[in-house]
Amino acid sequence: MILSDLLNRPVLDAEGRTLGKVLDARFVIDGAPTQLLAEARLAGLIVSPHTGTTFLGYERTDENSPWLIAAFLRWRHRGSFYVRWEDVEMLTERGVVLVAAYARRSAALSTSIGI
Amino acid sequence: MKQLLGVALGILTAIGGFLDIGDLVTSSVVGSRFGMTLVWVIVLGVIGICVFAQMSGRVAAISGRATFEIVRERLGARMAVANLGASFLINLLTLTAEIGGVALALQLASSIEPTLWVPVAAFAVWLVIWRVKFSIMENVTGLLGLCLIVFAVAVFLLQPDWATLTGQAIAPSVPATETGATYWYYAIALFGSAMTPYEVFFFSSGAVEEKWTKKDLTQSRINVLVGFPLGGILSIAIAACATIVLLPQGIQVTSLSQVALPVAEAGGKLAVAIVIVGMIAATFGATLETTLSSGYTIAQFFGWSWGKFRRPVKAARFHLVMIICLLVGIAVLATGADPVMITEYSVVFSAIALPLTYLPILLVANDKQYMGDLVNGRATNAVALVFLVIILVASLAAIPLMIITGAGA
Amino acid sequence: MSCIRRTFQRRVALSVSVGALSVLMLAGCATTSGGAMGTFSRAAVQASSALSTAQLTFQLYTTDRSTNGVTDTALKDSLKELLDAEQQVEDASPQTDAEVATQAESLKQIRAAADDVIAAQLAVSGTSSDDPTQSLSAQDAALNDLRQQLEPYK
Amino acid sequence: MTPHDDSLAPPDTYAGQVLDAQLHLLDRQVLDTDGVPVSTLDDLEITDLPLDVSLRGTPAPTIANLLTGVTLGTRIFGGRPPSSRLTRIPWRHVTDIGVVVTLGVSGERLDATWPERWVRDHIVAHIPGGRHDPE
Repeated sequence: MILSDLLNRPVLDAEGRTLGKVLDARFVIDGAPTQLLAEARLAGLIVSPHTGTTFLGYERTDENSPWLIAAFLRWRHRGSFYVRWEDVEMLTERGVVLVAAYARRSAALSTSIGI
Repeated sequence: MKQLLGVALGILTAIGGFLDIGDLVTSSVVGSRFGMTLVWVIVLGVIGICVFAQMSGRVAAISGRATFEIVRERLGARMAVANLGASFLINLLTLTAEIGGVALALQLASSIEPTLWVPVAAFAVWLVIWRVKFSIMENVTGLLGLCLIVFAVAVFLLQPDWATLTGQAIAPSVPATETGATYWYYAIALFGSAMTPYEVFFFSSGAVEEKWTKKDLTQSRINVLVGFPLGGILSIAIAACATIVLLPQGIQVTSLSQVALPVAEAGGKLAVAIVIVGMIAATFGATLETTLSSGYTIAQFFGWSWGKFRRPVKAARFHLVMIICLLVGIAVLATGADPVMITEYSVVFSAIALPLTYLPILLVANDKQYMGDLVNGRATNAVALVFLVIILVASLAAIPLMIITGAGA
Repeated sequence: MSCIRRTFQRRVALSVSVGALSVLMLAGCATTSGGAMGTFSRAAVQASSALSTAQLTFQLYTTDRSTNGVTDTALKDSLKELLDAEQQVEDASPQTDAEVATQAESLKQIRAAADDVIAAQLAVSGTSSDDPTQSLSAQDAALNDLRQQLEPYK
Repeated sequence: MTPHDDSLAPPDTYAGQVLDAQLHLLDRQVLDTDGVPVSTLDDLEITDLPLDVSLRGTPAPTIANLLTGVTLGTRIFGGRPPSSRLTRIPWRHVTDIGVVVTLGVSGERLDATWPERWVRDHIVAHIPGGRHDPE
């Protein structure tokens, strides 16, 4: 399966209401160790109610300069949240369906920004 | 002593490398029609290119990523491909204008038709790119480009009425013979000629080519902050020469030969010989830079191996793209298209395309993952944001003005 | 759903390129505004600029301040501008009698200017000995008057 | 001030390196073990997920391959390339992900560098001086 199929797809709750779109997919390199690097496991999805196109990740980091752009982008991605893989019920043609009691988590990246 | 020589060399090549056919033509066209009333735009453009080149040089040195790698990484494939399309086509337009510029300059030296010089110039450019080391290529064209200092000397030799000159420059107003729209159209053209995107592609890729590191930043900062303004002064001198000699006689510049006439009036045969050498070097150097930039943009977008520090066989597609671009340039000029007209369009389209590369560079210069703790300071960001607004305004206003004025008629 | 958005994107890309093409065409047609008189006025400006260039070039040549390369090229360029101006005037389609008269006058002046430039070229190449300086400056004055006269129609 | 309003639970933290695909992986430059560029990372291939079937309890998908080449076109202009024509770089070749994605193998053997090698062998190598370092 190609990741682009997942990105930008609508996200629905158990009742079929659209919550937003998949903004990004968060992977964590902590799976079974392979030859060089451990497996990269899909930890969860970042959902944005307004737009599917991410723009430079301002919504997830404490990047706030230059302020004019940061403010605009943060406004554009207001209300985005993170759901764990365990909260995904199933994939359908219409989009990603979450379990009834899915937990909405902050999408903020912890200090180790992907370096 | 060697260090001092390095600094001096850096500054001199920055001055010599600053001017190209766009500056030569646009500055003298503006001087011959608007006098010194548009000189403030050159100053603005020089400050802008200093900020922009500085940032992209620092980003390249710290993160090792050149412009178009950043454009793609930051904007994502879809927006980057639109950006690539526009930037590449405009760079190709500038490349064609520069090859035409070399041919026109060689015509001034030899009276031989420029259409005959075009293939020769393009072949010479390819040969230099194919075999000559990056730093040698830069230093030789940069130093020879210094001959254009003769424009500044010419201004003094012409003993102008300094009061009116500076008066026009400081209190700019639209001359009676021109409309407001053409005034602002040429303001954008001049701004585009000072802040050409290819200079930034070349500057940041050059930083990667020469494997700059943090300690090279001071050298690059000196080169930019001393070299570019002096290059800008030469642009002003070109405009002044046209103002002093051509404007009073109602001569509107439409060819490169007219650009050389004030120098002939001021310093006679010797000055003319020097200015021709300068023109050939400046346009030849600019052709090298635009050709390399065409290779850089495509290779960096698709992630191919690129760079002059590598043998051609180690960067095959990079060199193939450049060969194709040179052939396209020859083909366009072979149709008899007037290089001066191409130049006038290329500088305006450069102004239109500027935000496409300025914005990503500004963003990455603030991104801790790329820059560590060397992100933009508060002052740099403030100035950079002011120029972001200026650049966006110029870019948006360019097309309507082009329509109203019929490309500056 | 996502492919609908992509066709929208393709439509945007298409419209942008069509937009760019129309800009270039529009830029072209703006130079033909103002009818026949507008064309004559623009041609007069172009012609007088070209002739002044030739006059300056020849003066620099006679005072031995310019090189052969620059002199030949500058004269060749100004002749090209003059012939281009002549072409524009010929192609204009005058409606009123005044426009017909202006067209004839403009053609006469521009052609005279072109002859003067050719005379200068012959003098520079040494094939003719007479000195065109007088006729160059006389013709320059005539073209400047024509330009002033047509200024309001620009 | 990190941007999360009160209604959201605190962000998860993880032991391993965290990678948001759009932010840290996609469109990044891929270098081989000698630092020679291989290609730009156009897309990722993850373990297949069945449609319309409950995924409760199934292990999280992992990144199987880095994709480059033809997927760039489809990612921009839509449509899906046939899986046979995908140019894949297995995840196990990846040694580090930072500003660039670094592989532990030489680019020569990867089929992602086939076009570069074709242009080199058929065109550039035949032009005199192509093999020399610029001097």
